[in-house]
Amino acid sequence: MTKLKQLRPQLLALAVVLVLIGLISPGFFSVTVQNGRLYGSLIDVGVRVAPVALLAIGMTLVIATKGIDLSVGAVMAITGAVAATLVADGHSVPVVLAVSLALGLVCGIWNGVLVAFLDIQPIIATLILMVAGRGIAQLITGGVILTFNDPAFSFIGSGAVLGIPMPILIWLAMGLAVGLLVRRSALGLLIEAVGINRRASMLVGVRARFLILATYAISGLCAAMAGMIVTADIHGADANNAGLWLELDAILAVVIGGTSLAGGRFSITASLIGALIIQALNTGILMSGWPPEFNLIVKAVVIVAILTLQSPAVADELSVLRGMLRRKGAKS
Amino acid sequence: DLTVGFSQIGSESGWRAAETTVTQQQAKERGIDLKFADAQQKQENQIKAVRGFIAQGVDAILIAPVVATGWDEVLGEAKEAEIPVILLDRQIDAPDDLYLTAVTSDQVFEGKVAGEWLVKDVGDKACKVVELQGTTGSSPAINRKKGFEEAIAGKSNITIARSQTGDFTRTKGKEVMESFIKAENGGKDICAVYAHNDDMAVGAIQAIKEAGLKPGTDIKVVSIDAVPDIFLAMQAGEANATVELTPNMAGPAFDVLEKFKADGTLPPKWIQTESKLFTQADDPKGVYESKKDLGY
Amino acid sequence: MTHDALLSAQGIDKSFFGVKVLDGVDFSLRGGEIHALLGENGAGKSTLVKILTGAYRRDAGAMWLDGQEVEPRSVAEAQALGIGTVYQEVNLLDNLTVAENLYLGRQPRRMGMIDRRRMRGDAATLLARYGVGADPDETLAHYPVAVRQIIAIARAVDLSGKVLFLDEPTASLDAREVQALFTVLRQLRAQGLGIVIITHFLDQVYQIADRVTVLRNGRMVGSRAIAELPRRDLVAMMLGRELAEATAHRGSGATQPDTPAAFLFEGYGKRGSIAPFDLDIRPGEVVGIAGLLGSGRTETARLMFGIDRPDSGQAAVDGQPVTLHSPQDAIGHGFGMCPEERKTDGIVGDLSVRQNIVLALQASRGWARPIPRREADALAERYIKALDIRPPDPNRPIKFLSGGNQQKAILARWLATDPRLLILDEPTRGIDIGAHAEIINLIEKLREDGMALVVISSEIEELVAFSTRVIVLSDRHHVRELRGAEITAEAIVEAMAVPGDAA
Amino acid sequence: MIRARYLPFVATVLIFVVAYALCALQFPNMLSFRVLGNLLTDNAFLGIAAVGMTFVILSGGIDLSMGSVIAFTSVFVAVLVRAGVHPALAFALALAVSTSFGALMGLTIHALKMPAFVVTLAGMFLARGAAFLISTDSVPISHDFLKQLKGIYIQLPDKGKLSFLAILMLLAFAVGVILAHRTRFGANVYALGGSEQSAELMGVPLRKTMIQLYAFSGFMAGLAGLAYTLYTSAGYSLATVGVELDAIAAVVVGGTLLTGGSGLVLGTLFGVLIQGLIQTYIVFDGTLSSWWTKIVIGMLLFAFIVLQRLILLVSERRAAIRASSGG
Ligand SMILES: Nc1ncnc2c1ncn2[C@@H]1O[C@H](COP(=O)(O)OP(=O)(O)OP(=O)(O)O)[C@@H](O)[C@H]1O
Ligand SMILES: Nc1ncnc2c1ncn2[C@@H]1O[C@H](COP(=O)(O)OP(=O)(O)OP(=O)(O)O)[C@@H](O)[C@H]1O
Ligand SMILES: [Mg+2]
Ligand SMILES: [Mg+2]
Repeated sequence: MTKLKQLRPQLLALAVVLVLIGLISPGFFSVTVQNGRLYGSLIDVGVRVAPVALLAIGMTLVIATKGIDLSVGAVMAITGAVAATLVADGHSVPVVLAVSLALGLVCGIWNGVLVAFLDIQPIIATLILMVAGRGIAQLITGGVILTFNDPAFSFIGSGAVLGIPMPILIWLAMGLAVGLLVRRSALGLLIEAVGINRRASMLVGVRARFLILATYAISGLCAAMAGMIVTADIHGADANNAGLWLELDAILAVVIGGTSLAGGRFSITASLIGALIIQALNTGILMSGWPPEFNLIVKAVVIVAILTLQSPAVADELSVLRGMLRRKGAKS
Repeated sequence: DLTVGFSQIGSESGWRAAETTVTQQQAKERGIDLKFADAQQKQENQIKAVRGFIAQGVDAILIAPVVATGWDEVLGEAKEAEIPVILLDRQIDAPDDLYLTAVTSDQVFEGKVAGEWLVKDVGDKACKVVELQGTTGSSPAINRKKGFEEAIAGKSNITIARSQTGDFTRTKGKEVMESFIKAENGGKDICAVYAHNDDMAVGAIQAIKEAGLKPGTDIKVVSIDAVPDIFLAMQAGEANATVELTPNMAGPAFDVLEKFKADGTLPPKWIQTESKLFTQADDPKGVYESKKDLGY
Repeated sequence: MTHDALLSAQGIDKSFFGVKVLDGVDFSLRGGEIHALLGENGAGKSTLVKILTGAYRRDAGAMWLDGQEVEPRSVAEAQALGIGTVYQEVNLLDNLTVAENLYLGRQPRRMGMIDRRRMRGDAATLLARYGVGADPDETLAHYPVAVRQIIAIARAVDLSGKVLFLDEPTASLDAREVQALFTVLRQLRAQGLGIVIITHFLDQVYQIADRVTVLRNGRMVGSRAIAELPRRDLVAMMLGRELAEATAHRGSGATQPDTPAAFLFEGYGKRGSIAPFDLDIRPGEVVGIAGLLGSGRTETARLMFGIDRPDSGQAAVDGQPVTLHSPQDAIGHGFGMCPEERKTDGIVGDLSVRQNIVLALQASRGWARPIPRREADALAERYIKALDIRPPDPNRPIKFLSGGNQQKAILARWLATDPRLLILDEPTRGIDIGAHAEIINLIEKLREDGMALVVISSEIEELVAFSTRVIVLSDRHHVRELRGAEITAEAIVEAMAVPGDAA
Repeated sequence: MIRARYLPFVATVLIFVVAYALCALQFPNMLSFRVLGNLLTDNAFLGIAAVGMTFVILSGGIDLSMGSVIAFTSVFVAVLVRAGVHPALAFALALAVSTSFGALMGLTIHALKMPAFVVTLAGMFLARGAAFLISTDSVPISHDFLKQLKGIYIQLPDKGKLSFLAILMLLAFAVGVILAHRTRFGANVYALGGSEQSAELMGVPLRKTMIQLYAFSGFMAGLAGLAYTLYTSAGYSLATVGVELDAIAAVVVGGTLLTGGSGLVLGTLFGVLIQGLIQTYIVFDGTLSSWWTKIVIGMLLFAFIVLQRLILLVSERRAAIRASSGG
């Protein structure tokens, strides 16, 4: 239950954003079942958040080690391109999944090696793959949108199990899996230790390099999954645009979730809520009917407002204020 | 033998890739040595590339300008170095003595063709249109919107109910269409979708299908570019019309260039490419076959 | 009430997270006096200093400087009022040069531009007073903690026009440097400065201070002239109880040369760091390492623990040759090490005390075998009690503990791994006298339980008290080994003066 | 003897010179004043922005809003000039706006204790959004004043030019160098980068420094925007997307640590030049497809970074050996 309490600011922000959208477009909360599948704007938020949510899972761990992974968007493009190529060549879904995930893993390990073993600064190390990776993806697709027609693979993007769309299930499952992995093992603690004080951690025998490598590898895996979802969703690989600038959204989600960019304590659940807040905002803007020139301004203003309310400085002020009120109440 | 520098915008879409491929093919056919520079969507990179071409002393320069403004200075340098410049697929705001000619379509006209098709198609029935805009601020988005609006102006039965940017991509096209459908009574109120490019239209078609509606019938789909995939959709009856933007801008450009080099023939300042309308009646299958290997 | 003192404060309150750490503290400092502020670890000394120097905001109370009520809101404002401070954890900037550190915020300027040449010159002159030959143009990261400490002091002294606060300035200094510092302090006192010094070394208090103020659990216990306060009473004031101080060599655990050495280093060395040395350690033995600053004690420890790689010699554990190329290697052979620089190499600030205590054990078990919460709680509880870590809250982030209590938690971290060889680099630095005695007892007890210990310390008395052997270093050479009855303070001091290459 | 903290800078310069020599071997045309002049002119706006970015990064922060602010400035100026405002006045207004915008971000970062990354990311959205609101069209400007400015240049041999923009950038670097190394503001910035907490305990006025710092970076972004406006004679709200990443890369390639506190402003100049060199090389080569262009840029970036690390490692090793033989 302490957990829920820690998540309070994020949950509150999500609730506020949802309510605001509800005011702007009243049909927002209606969820129906259509074609045996949940249907409604709220469900759309859950589906559309999948890529950013998946990226945010990996990004949370990377950021916890004091790193950052700018390459996730490009990795999405690469794995999407490879998956589409394989699907178009008629390979079965398990093969496609295995190869794509393996590729994501390789990309993650590449980043991890640069950061952990060559001691290259994370932004730059991952910037390399961010630039080159999209090129690689385009090389694979030849710059065109590689389309395919394979219901089995498309199921990942637009299928549903028990009425719940697959993307929702995937990011929930991945969040749960990674969350359990790091919290039921000692990975979480060790990652936090490395992020807070790498030197001290190494001196107590924590294998900091290995852990850092592992976080980038997980981030690569998550990006691969996101890449496949995006590809399956549009029945094609768009190497030029898949995941473009999504790394910024993922980082933003992590920050809204309260994980410090300076590394250390992290919460995957909070990052996922952060991702939901961003996507709710995006969907809300689309529903609003405002001209697109306003999109960025609205997004910026809401994000600033949320972060302001969450900021430690404001929290301090509020608690002081609350204390004063209480004291006053007691006196009178 | 000619050495020609080609400053391409980038590779943001299938159409762009096709233009690059076609340009390279055309150059090869004519024995032209093509120096290719990709600007990664940035004008400054294009300017750098042009300066680089000038420094290398190429015989001519092709530019597919990312934006209309800001070319005077560098084109002035090219002129000074006596290197002819030909613009591809977009006009620029610069004195026309700075370039030999511009081979482009008319983007406003493209939008207009799409709009006129819709006007004719719906007749007097009331029609609520949703619009998928291109990247906010990009010239095709601005011009194609303008042309479409011109075509439906005065038709009180056709209204644009919603208009959002889909960034020219399939994913965003699909996402935006999903929200349009939810916002417009489950899509029942929408009569047509106008997409600034085919990629967004393809995304929108998927969204329409997933909402349990029939694209092409319940909601008409009209878009621009004529990339191969839209013809597949047309063949399936899921898209209604597209306006062609030919990727072969380099062909006419090389033609006039070769003439100019041979005997100094000055071409007209604007070579307009055709903005041909394709509908389901125009043998989509055949067009698809003819286009699918062009590098889209 | 009159405020004729140089600096006075009244009714200072401060709470962190609802816990009161200062409760109505009054304090007054006269000009031309050296005032010792004493108390146990966690008593609130550092917090009081931070409040009086603008680093923290107080919850209640008021302060006066020269009879004027003042309210410094930042360290910068305090500095402008003539208050200079050295905080407990040396707060200098590793990335700046020595001169830049000394003159940050008050650089000499010529025509609006920083006059770097003059700054360098001034820095060299300033440091010369303390006998430090640091290159003003070299980055601070180059220098060990002791040198940084002196630079921090030099900076604070130089910018304090009226009042100087020194929070445990002597913790990492050796006797020679302490005397140099005291000489400077006496000069400043003569000039009418008010000086507040915090230290856990009572000898130093009696040597330098004119008056003491004692804090206990955030309250002021009293303020006395040192002349009328016998040592025993002072200790009682601080602890609220009597303490039997023991410093004489107990002669315990005479070396047992017949048992084979469990840990053996032969010709072990690294160029540019420490000359090759031989060292053998048996279970049930405390090997003390003595030496002046920069004599290579920390380097010896780093090499033994695998932080640095040796370029000569070999190591053996239980007669088997081993490679120690990383801390993991060393830990795998049952080593443990408490580093000297607590803040950068020791604590993991944002983690809780419990997590800090189990960290080494967890690392050695590997990530796949997490320590169950129950076991972690038990460990934390045990060591918090055994070492009297205060406040006894395992969930508090360790960065919010006082310096001495952090040191204890790090010690606990290694004890939890049950090591066979424990290397302690300055384990009693910053620890109050009560805890100091406890740690010495603990070392004693660990030795009796059969652990092998290597203890580096600048406190010669303490080395004499617990060592079975003492290795003396000089100029990065192991110059002398003292055993049994040879271990006396005089013998150690004498050996430290031997030039290194004479060995 | 070179001090350890200058090594990254020296390594960068070394790499640049060697790389330029290699390029010139392959394409003799590249060894001309014309190409050199172009290198400076074409990267002027990036260089100016990178000066601001260097300070921000030296302080341990980051400014992601730069690309958007550049675009905003260019649109703002273009629209004002179109409306008949004298360019000089428009320039001054634009600089005032961008500087205040930066100051506001600095204040936010300090007062709300929020990470610079997020605040400036929001700033990036805001500035770009504001540019859209002013005009989505690209707005050309022409004015005699601008022509006069562009008319200022120093003629170099073989048709090379040290253009006004190049001069402006070199001036910006000169100012940056002086500010960083000869003023208290610069010292405070380095101090922040070392440790904000320690800096505060040493009496660095955090709030003031933070505001000045981001105001300066906003000013430089504005100036870069003006340079961009001059460069293209237009304002365009979609321009310079992602330029902040180029600037960051230039700063880091120039030997500055992203964690703050260590690096030289002059290093950034070479970081910018190295990036320009990569692009020039690719244009001269002229055979790379769109995707190979990206891959090659990535690979060259990788090569530079690894080379830099190797040089540092080797020289550290050498220093250690020298120390041991000397002592
Ligand atoms: N920033 C902080 N947040 C929360 N608690 C704090 C903070 N700083 C200090 N404390 C708590 O305040 C109490 C007093 O700490 P302080 O550092 O003043 O002790 P001290 O007397 O200097 O001890 P030592 O001799 O160990 O340095 C301790 O219980 C400590 O845990
Ligand atoms: N007074 C001094 N002036 C300049 N440099 C010093 C001084 N004292 C030590 N050094 C430097 O410190 C380094 C070694 O310090 P180190 O901390 O390893 O020694 P130590 O014997 O462990 O001392 P301690 O741990 O007590 O600080 C060497 O680089 C030496 O040049
Ligand atoms: Mg203290
Ligand atoms: Mg030491």
